[in-house]
Amino acid sequence: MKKILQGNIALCEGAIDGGLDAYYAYPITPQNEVSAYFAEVLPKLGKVFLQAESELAAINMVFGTALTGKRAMTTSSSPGISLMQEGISYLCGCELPCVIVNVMRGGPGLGNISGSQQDYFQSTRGGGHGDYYTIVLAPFSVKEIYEFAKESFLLAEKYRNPVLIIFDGYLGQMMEVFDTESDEGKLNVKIDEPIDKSWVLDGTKNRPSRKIHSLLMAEGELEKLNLKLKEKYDKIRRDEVRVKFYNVDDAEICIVAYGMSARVSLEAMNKLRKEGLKVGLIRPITLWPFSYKEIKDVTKKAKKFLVVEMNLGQMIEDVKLAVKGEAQVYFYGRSGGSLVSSKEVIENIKRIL
Amino acid sequence: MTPTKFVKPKSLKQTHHSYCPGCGHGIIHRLVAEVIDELNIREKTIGIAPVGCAVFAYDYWDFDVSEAPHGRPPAVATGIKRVLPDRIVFTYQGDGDLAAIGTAEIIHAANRSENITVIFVNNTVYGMTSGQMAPTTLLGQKTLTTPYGREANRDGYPLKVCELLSVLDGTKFIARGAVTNPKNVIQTKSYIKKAFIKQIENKGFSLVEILSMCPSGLHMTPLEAVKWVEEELTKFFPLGVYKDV
Amino acid sequence: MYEELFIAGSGGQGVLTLGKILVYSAMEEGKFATYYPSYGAEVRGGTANCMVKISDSFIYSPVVEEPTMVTIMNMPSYIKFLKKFIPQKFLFLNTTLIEEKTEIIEFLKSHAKNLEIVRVNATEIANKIGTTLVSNIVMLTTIVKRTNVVKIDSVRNILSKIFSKKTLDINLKAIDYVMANV
Amino acid sequence: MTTTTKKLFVVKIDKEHCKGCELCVVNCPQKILVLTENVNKFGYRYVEVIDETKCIGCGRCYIMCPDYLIEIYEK
Repeated sequence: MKKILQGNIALCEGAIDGGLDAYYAYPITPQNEVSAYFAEVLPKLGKVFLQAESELAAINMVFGTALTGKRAMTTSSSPGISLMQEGISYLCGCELPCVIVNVMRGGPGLGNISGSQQDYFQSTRGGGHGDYYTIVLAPFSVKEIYEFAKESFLLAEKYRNPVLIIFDGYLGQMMEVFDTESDEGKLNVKIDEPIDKSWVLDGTKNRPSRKIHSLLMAEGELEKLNLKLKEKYDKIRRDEVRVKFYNVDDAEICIVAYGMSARVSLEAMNKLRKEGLKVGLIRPITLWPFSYKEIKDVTKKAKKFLVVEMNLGQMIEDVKLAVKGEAQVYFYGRSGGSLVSSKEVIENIKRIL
Repeated sequence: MTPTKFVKPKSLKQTHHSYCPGCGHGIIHRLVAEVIDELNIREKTIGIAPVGCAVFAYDYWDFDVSEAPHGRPPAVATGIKRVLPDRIVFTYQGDGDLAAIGTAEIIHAANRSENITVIFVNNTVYGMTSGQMAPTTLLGQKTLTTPYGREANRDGYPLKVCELLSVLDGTKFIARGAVTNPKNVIQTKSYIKKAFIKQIENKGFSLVEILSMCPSGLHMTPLEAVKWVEEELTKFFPLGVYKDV
Repeated sequence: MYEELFIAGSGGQGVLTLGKILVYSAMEEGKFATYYPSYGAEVRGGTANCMVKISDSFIYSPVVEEPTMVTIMNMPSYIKFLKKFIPQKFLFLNTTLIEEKTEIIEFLKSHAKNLEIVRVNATEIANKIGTTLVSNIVMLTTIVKRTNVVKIDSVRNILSKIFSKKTLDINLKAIDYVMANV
Repeated sequence: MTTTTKKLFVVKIDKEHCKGCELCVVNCPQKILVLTENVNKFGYRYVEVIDETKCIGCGRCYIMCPDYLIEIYEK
C-alpha cells in the first residue's frame, strides 16, 4: 500500500508499531509534530503521553519507565539533546534500554531551526560523561524513519542500551510517499536469545529485591562494569554495523554521506554516472558502530573519497580512520542549517577527479 | 522470647549502613521500612534513592530501589508510576537534591499531582560533599561555603519547601516532622504513613519533610545536633501538617 | 515527469494545505512525491510556504532549488520569494492581492525565457463562491487545469477523504466553478 | 484480686556496629543505657544495658537508634 507521511509522524507510527509504552518530551522545533501526534493517539491506545517540564525531566521519566522494562521513548532537537546527556550517561551506566530521537537543527547554542547534521560527534562519542556509547541509527527516508523506530526497541533491549535515532530537520519535516509493504529500510534485528528481563524493577513479589545503580565505589567495581560494557560494545561493533553501497564495485571515487546528505549525494552520483564518471556512494546507516572495515574494503578500488555532510567536517574523521591512509579523503559540507545541493556535490567531485 | 513491636522491620536488609554517628537518615530509613511493612506494600514498592548521603539507600532497603541522577527522582518516579500505576512509588531526597538542583522536577511532579510519595530530608547542609550551604541553611548558619554565616543579600533565604508546595493545587498531603526525640519520631512516622496511604488511595502527590541531624556537616556532637535542630531549626521550619485534602 | 513546485502566501490562505493536496493527489496516481513546509518561527512573519516535488521516480531532496512552477498568493511573498525561486515554466499569481511590479516581471523573463504567467483573481473568485477560505482551492484547480501536474479527479478524491461534508461541498463547488469558468 | 506480674524485657544491642551517638542513652526513661569505656572493632565506644530488669519495654531506644541496632523482646 502506498502511504504518505511526514518524517516526524512516520517516527511516531513506527514507535507505536514497535510497542511503545510511554513517551515523554519537552517541545522544541523542528520535531513538535511528534508530541502533538502522541498526545492525541497514545491515550486512546492506553499508553502514556506526558509533556515534561524540561528535557532533563523527560529523559529521567524515560529512565523511570525503562527501569520497569516497559518501552520508553523521548524525542528532541539538538539543544534539548544536549540537556539530556546526563540522563543518557546514567541510562548507559545502569544498562537501561530506551529510544532517544534527535531531529537535528543548527548550532552551536540556540542556532536555528533548520535541519543540520552538526551533532555527529555528540551522538557517536557517547555524548555525556563516562566511557560509553549509544547505538546510533541514521535513516535517510521517511520509510527508514518508520522502520528504524519500529525495530529500535528490540535493538535497545537486545543490548540493554539506549538507541539514538538521528536525522536532520529536513527529513523530519518532509512528507514522502512510500510503500508500506516493501522490505526496504528494515533493520532486521536478529534476536538470538530471548530478551532478558530479570533485572526490571516492578515490585519484589515472589523474588528477592533488586537494585539498579551506576554508582560503584568499591575498588575495581566500576572498572568491572566498564569492561563488561566494552564487551557489549565490541559485540555491537561485530554484529550491528549497517551500511549501504551504491555503485561502489567499479567506482574510482566514492562519496560517503548519511541522512539527507546521502539523498542529495545519490542524485549527484546518478547524474555523474550518466556522464560516464565512475562515482559510487557509501551510506553508513549505523553511525555508531561505524563501518570502518566495510569502508576500508572499498579502498581496494576507489582511491578517492568525498565526505559530504551538513556540518563542517565530523564524520570525515571516522572515514579517515577507516581508509587507514589507503585513499585520499576530501570533504564538502554546508553548515548552519543549510542543505547541500546535488549541484555542489557534482562540482566538488569534478574538482577532485 | 517473643519480639515486641520494637524489632527491625522486614523491609530493611541485614546490612549495616555507613552513615555517621547520630545521623538522622538511619531513623528515617527505618520509619519508611516500618510503614511499608505495616501497610503490607513491600512487594509492590519501588523506591528512588537520591544523590547525596542517601545514595546507597538501595543497599539498605529490601525492596526494589533505583538510583537517579541528582535532583531527578521525581521525574524517574513519574516514569515508573505512569506505566505501573498500581505500584507504590516513592522518592527519598535530601535538601540539595530536592530543593536546589531538583527544584523544577519536584515542583512539577507536585503540580501534576503525580501519585507518588516524597520523603524529603532537611538537615540544612550538604553532608556528602563535606558540609556546604544547602537551600535550607538558616541565615547566619556557618557552613563550608558560608564561613561567615549565610547572608540573605548574598545567599538568599532558607527555602521553605512545605509552605511552597502547599499552595499548589496538585499537593494532597504535606507535613513536616523531625526525628529529634521519640515523640517527634512517632509523629513523623504517622505523617509518612499518611502520605503512603494517600498514594494507596490514589489521592495524588504527598510529601513529608523531615528535619534531621547531620552532626558531621554541622560540626556538632550527635546530642548537640539534636538540640540545635529542636531549638533552632524548628523555629524557622515549624512542625505540623501543612496540607491534608 | 518531474515537477518542482514552490507555493507561498500567508498562513491563513491555506498554502500548506494546497501543497499537501497536491502530494496526496500525486500519491493517488502512483507517483513519487515529497512535501516540505516552512515551519516554526519562520511562519510567524506573515509568509508561509511549502515545496512540492512530483516525479515518476525516487525524489532525492525535498527542497526546491530550481522550481518548474511557482505559486504566489499574496504581496509579501511576491516581493520576498521571486528573486530566489525563479519558475522555469509557470508562475501563478493571485491578482486580487498582488500589485505586479515591472522590474520583477522583467527579472523573471530574463531568467526564464519560456515562462508563462497565469493570473487568477483567486481571492475574489473564492469570495464569489461563498468564502475566501477556498482561495487556495481556486488556485489549485487553476494549476491543475493549466498544467495537468495531477488529475482533477484525484484532487476531488483526496478532498472527499480529508474534508468533512460541509467543507467538502464548498470546496467541490470551487473546483467546479474554476473548471467551467476560469 | 489478681496479682500483676511485672513484664520482663530483653534489650538486644548490636554492640559491634554501635557508633556511640547516645541518642538512646538520653532518651531512656529508666536510665539503664550507658556508653561504655570500651570500644568495638570500628573504634567506637558502644552502649550497654546496665540493669535489664528495670526495662519497661517503652521502645524509645529502638525508636531513636539511627543504626537500628536495638531490638526489644519480651521474656
